[in-house]
Amino acid sequence: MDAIPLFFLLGFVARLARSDLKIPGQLYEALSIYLLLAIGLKGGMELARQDALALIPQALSVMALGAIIPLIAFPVLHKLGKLDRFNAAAIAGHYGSVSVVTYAVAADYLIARSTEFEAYLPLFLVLLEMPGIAVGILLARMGGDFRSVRWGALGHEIFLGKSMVLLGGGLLIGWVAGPTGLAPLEPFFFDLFKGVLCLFLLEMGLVAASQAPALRTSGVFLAVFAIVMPIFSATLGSVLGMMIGLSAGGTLLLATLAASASYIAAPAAMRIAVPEANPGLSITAALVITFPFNILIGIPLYDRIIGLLFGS
Amino acid sequence: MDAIPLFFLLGFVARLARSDLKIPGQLYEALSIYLLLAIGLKGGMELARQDALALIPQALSVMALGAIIPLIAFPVLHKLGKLDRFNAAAIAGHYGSVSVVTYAVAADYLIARSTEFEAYLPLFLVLLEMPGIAVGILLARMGGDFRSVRWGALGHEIFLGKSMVLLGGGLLIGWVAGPTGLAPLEPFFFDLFKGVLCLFLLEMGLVAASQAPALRTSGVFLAVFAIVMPIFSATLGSVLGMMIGLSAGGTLLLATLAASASYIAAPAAMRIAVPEANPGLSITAALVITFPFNILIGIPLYDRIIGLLFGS
Amino acid sequence: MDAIPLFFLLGFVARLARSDLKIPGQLYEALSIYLLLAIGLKGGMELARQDALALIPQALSVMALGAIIPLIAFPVLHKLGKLDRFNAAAIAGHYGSVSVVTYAVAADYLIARSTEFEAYLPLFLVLLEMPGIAVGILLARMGGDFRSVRWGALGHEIFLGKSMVLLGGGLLIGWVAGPTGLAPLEPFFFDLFKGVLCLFLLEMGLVAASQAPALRTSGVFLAVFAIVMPIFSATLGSVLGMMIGLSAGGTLLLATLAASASYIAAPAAMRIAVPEANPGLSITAALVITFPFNILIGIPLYDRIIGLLFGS
Amino acid sequence: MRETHPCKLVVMIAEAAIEDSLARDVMRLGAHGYTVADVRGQGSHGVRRALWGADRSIRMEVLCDELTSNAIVDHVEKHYFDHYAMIAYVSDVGVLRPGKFQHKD
Amino acid sequence: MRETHPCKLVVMIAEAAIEDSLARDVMRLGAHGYTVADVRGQGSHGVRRALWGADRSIRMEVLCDELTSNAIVDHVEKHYFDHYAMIAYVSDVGVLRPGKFQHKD
Amino acid sequence: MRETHPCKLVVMIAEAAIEDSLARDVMRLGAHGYTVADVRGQGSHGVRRALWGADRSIRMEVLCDELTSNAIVDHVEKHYFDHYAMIAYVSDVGVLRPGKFQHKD
Ligand SMILES: Nc1ncnc2c1ncn2[C@@H]1O[C@H](COP(=O)(O)O)[C@@H](O)[C@H]1O
Ligand SMILES: Nc1ncnc2c1ncn2[C@@H]1O[C@H](COP(=O)(O)O)[C@@H](O)[C@H]1O
Ligand SMILES: Nc1ncnc2c1ncn2[C@@H]1O[C@H](COP(=O)(O)O)[C@@H](O)[C@H]1O
Ligand code: NA
Ligand code: NA
Ligand code: NA
Repeated sequence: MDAIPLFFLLGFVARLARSDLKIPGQLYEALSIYLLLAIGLKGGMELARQDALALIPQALSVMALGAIIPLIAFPVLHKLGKLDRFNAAAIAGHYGSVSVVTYAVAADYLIARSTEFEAYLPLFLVLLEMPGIAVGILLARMGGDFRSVRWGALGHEIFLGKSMVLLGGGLLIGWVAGPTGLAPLEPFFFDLFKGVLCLFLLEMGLVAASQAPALRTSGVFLAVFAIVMPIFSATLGSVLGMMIGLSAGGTLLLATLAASASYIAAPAAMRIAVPEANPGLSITAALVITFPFNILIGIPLYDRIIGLLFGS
Repeated sequence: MDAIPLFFLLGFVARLARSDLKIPGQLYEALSIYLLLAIGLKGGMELARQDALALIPQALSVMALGAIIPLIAFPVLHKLGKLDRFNAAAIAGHYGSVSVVTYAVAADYLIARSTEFEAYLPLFLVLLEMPGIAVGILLARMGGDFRSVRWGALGHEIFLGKSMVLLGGGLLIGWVAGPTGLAPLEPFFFDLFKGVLCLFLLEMGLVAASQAPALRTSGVFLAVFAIVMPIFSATLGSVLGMMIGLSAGGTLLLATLAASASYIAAPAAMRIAVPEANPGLSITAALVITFPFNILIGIPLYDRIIGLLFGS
Repeated sequence: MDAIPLFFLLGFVARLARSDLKIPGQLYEALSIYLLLAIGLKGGMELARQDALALIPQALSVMALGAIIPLIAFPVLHKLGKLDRFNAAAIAGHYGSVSVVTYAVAADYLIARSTEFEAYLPLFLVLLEMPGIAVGILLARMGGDFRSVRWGALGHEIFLGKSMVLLGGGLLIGWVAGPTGLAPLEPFFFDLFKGVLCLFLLEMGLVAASQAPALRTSGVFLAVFAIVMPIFSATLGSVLGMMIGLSAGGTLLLATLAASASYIAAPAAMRIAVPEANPGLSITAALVITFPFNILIGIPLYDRIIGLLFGS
Repeated sequence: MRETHPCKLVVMIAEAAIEDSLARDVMRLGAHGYTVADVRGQGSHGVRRALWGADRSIRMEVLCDELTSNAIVDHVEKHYFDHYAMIAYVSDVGVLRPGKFQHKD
Repeated sequence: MRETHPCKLVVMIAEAAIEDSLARDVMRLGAHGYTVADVRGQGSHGVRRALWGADRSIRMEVLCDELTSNAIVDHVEKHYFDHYAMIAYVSDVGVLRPGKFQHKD
Repeated sequence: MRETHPCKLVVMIAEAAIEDSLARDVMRLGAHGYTVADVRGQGSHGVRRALWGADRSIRMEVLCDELTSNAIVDHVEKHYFDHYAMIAYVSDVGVLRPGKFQHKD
C-alpha cells in the first residue's frame, strides 16, 4: 500500500487523540520551501525539453479554468449556502487556486502506477495559482468599494507570495539550467522528494485535525460543498484536459489541480485583501474536508472518471 | 574508526570549552522526529515479513524486563543511595525505559561488523518504552496518595507522547505499507539515517556537556549507579535474549536497550507525574554518564559478554 | 548552465521585489552547520590519505597570506578611503578571513569542469579563517589601548566560534575516521551537498539584497574596494599557489579563498572585539558586493588569470 | 482621544513541560485568553538554554481583571512554585475594550 | 543614580498576516522603532498554535510618547480590531534617553 | 487574597551578539536570573530582520530590586549604548516572593 495517505492519517489520528506530537513551525516552513522548489525545478527541467511556445494555447485555457471555477462556486456559496458576499468570495477564491501537496500526491499516484504524464505539468500548477485568487478578490469587492482595494499591495501579495516565487523561480532555474545543470541536484531535490512529502503529510494531518473542531460551527452546507465542488471541478478539469490533448495521466493531474483548494497562497492573500471574511470557514473547507477527500478518495475517483472519458 | 562516537565527542568537547556552537532547538526536534520515524518504519517493514503472532511470547517477556529493571533499581537508589522516594522512583523509571539513540548506535555497531540481527527489534524498542516509566510512577506514588495521580493525563502522556507516536506510528506504517510501499522512501528514511544520527550525536554531546556541571552536586553514588546499573541490566537483557532465542546480534540490541536510560520520554512523563523529583538528578545520570558510557564503552563490553554467553 | 548562481539571483531578485519569501532563521543555521561539517569531513578524509607533516610548510605560508592581506587592506581603507581606524581595521579583518560558501562554489566550479585539485584544501580554509581576523583586531587596537582588549574572550571567540569548531571538528573526524569510516555518511554529507548549497545561496541572495540599501550610504570608495581588493588578493593567492606547488585547480581555490571575505566568523568576532566599527560597512562590502562578485564574475576571472600564469 | 481602561497583566515564566496545564488552568480561572512565547534563561534552578526538550522554558502573559489575576497568582503559587522552575509577576496596564478581559463565569 | 524618564509601551498581539502592515503603520504614526516576537495563544478567535502559516501570531511592542501611543491605539482599533484576531494594551515605563522615543514629525 | 510586592522589571532589547556578555553582567550586578527571547525589529540602527546571524536581536528581561535595576541600567548605558543597537526600559511590577529578586551580595 502507498505510504503517503498513511502519514496523513497518523498525523490526523495523533492530533485527534491529543498527542503532544508537533512539527516545529520552522520545519514546516523548511519542508514547504523544499517541496515548492523541487516541483518547480522538475517542471522547469522538462520545459527545457519542450517547445515552450507551443504550450501557450494550453496555458491560456488552463488559466481560464482557474478563473471560471470561482465564478461558479461564488453564486453557489452566496445564494444556496447563504454565506455573505465576503465569505462566499473568499472561499470561491480558495477553490479557484490550487494545492501543491495535492498535486504532488497525484503525481506520486501516477508514478506508482507507471502511468505517463506530460512532465511540464508543474507549469500549469504555477499558472493556476493566481487567477482563482484574483477572481475571488474581485467578487468580494464587487458593488462599489473597488477603490478601497490596495491593488498594488494585492498584486504584490499574489505574484510575490512565497509559493509563487519558489514554484516560479524553480521553474525558471530548471528551464535555464536544464537537465545537465540539474543533474548534481538530483540526490537532494528529486531522490528525497517522496520522503519529504510524507513528513509534510504527517504535518498536514496534525493541522487538519487541529482545525477539525471548527467543523461543528461551519455548518453542513459547507461540508457538502467541500466534497461536491472538487468532484465538479475535477470533471471540468478532465474535460479540459481531453480537449487540449493531454494524456490520461496529464488529465488526471489537471483534474486534481482543479479539484484542489489552496491553503497556503489563498489564505495569506485573502487575509489581506478580504479581511471581512472569516478565515476559519475557508480553511475548514479547504484543509479539513477537501484536502483529505482529494488525497484519500478524490484522486482514485477522478482516475476512474477519466478512464471512462478516455474509454479505457 | 566509526564516526559516531567522534561526533558525540566533538559536541562534548566544544561545549566544555564553551564554544558558542549550538544546534537550534527546532533542528533538534526535526532530527529526533526523523530518527524515531525512520527506526519505526524500518522495524515495521521487517515485521511485515514476519509472523507477528509468533512474536507475542517474546514481546511479553521483553515488556516484563522493562518492568523488572526499575523494581530492582528503586531499592538500590532509595536504601543504598539514600535518595528520597520520589527521586529514587523517577530515576528507576528512566532506567526502565530506553534510549532510542543508544539503540541506533548499537544497531550501527552491528551493521558495521556485518553481524546479523532480527530486523523486527524496533518492535521491542517500542514495547520497552512504557513499562519502565509506568512502574517508576507507581513506585513514586506508593503509600497512599495514589488518588492524587491524574491517571488519565498520565496514560495520555506515556502512550501519546511524541516518541511513542512516531515510533509506533512508523512501525504501523511500515507494517501496512510493507517493503514495496516503502521503497520510494528509502533514499530519505534509510540512506540518510546514519548521517542524521551523527548530527544528533553532535547535539547530544553538546547537551551532555551542558549538564555536566550538575555532576558536582549529584554525588558519587549516582555516578557509580549510572555505570553499574547499565552493566547489570545489560546482563539481564543478554540472558533474556538467549532465553527467547535471539541471535547474538539481536541479544546485543536487547542488552543495549535494557542498559540504556530514557532522556526524552521519561523526563517528560516524570515531570508531570512526579514533580517532586529533581529532574537534574535523573538527567545527569541518564544523559551525562549512562549515555556516553553506553555508546563509548558499554556496547563493545556487552558484545564481549554476549560472546562469552554464546560461547563464541 | 550551472544552477548555483541562479539560486543566488532568485533570492536576490525576490528580496529586491519585496517578496515575502523568507528562509527561517533556524533553517539558515541548519544549512550552515551542514555545509561547514561536510566541507570539514571531506577535507579530513583526504588528509587521511596524505602525509600530513609534508603539508606544514604550505600551511604556514597560507596562514601568512591570511595575515598579509589585512595589512595591505588597512592602509588603503584608512588613508585612501578616509575610514577611521576601527572601521578600516574591521573591514581589513573581514577580507583577511574567508567565506566558506564562496569556497564551496569554487570547488563546485572545478568539479563541474572536471578540473583536479588537491583534496586537502579544506585544511587551508580552516587555517585561513583566523589569522585575518586576529590581525584586523590588532590593527584596531594599535596605539595604546591594547590592555582594554579582553584577549581571553577574543581568542575564545575566534578559535571556538561555530565555524571553526565545525570545520576543524569535521576535519579531525574525517581524518580519524578515514574514507572507510565516512563511507556510510556519504549519502548524507556528500551526495546532498550541492542541493543544500543551492538552498543556502537562495538565502544568501535574500540576505544580500536585504542589506543592499546600505550601499547608498556606504560610499563609492567602499564599493570599488570591494571589487578591486578581491582581484588583488586573488592574484596574491594565485602566485602563492604556484609557488607552493599547487595544481591549477588548487591554485584557483586558494585564490578564491584569498579573494573571499568572511561574513560569518568575522562579523561575530569584530562585533565583540571592535564594537566601535559600524558592522553595516563591512557587511555591505563583504556580502552585498564581494560575495556576488566572486561567485558570478570573480571565480571565472581568477581561473583565467591562473590559466595565464600556468601558461595553458 | 481614546481612553484606556485599567487591567492586570500576569506574566509567568516556567518550564515548557507545564505549558498545556497552565493554559488550561488560566482559562478555567476566568481568563479569556493567553499568549505564549518560547524563552530561555537562568534562575534559582540553574541555566535553562532551551537546547533540548526538558530544557525549554515558556513565557505566558494573561490580560485579565484583578479578580482573575489574583486567582491565577494564588493558583500557580500553590500548585507549581514548589516543584517547577517558575516565576510570576503582575503589572498594571491599560486596554481598549475592558469587557474582553473581565472575569468569565 | 541615573534617572529614567516616563514613556509609553504599546503592546499588540495579532495574526502574523498583518505584521508588515502594522510595522509600516506604527512607523508612519511617529514611532522610532518596534520589536516583534513570534508567539502563540488563545483568545476570542480560538486557539492559535502557530503550527502553520495562517496560524501564527506575533507580539509587537513599541516604546513611544503618549501622543504616538494614542495615535497607534486609535489606528489599530479602527483598522484591525474588527477583522483580525488582535489585542492591544498600553503601560507606563521609564527609559533612559527619552528623545529617542519622542514623536517623529 | 494574596498580596504582591513591588519589584522592578528591566527590559533590554539588543543585538544577539551581546547576549552572553549581558547575561554575565546582569548576574554580576546582583540579579538572580533573567529571561531571554529571540526578537526582530527596527530602530535607529535600521531594520533587523533576524534573517541571519549578525541580524538577530534578543529581548532580555530581569526582575530585580531597585538597587540592581539602577546598577544594570547604569552599566548598559555606559558599556553598550554607544556601540550597539540597543534599548532598555524599566517598569514597576508586583511579585509574590520578593526575597527571590533582592540584590545578591
Ligand atoms: N530574576 C529573574 N528575572 C527574570 N527572569 C527570571 C528571574 N528569575 C528566574 N527567571 C526565569 O524564570 C525561570 C525559572 O526560574 P527559577 O525557578 O528561579 O529557576 C528561569 O529559567 C528564568 O527564565
Ligand atoms: N486575555 C488575553 N491575555 C493574553 N493574550 C490574549 C488574551 N486574549 C487574546 N490574547 C492574544 O491575542 C490573540 C488574538 O486574540 P483574539 O482576537 O481575542 O482571538 C490570541 O491568539 C492571544 O495570543
Ligand atoms: N521605539 C522602539 N520601540 C520598541 N522597540 C524598539 C524601539 N526602538 C528600538 N527598538 C528595538 O531595539 C533594537 C535596537 O534599537 P536601535 O539601537 O534604536 O536600532 C531595534 O532593532 C528594535 O528591536
Ligand atoms: Na482548484
Ligand atoms: Na533501560
Ligand atoms: Na580573504
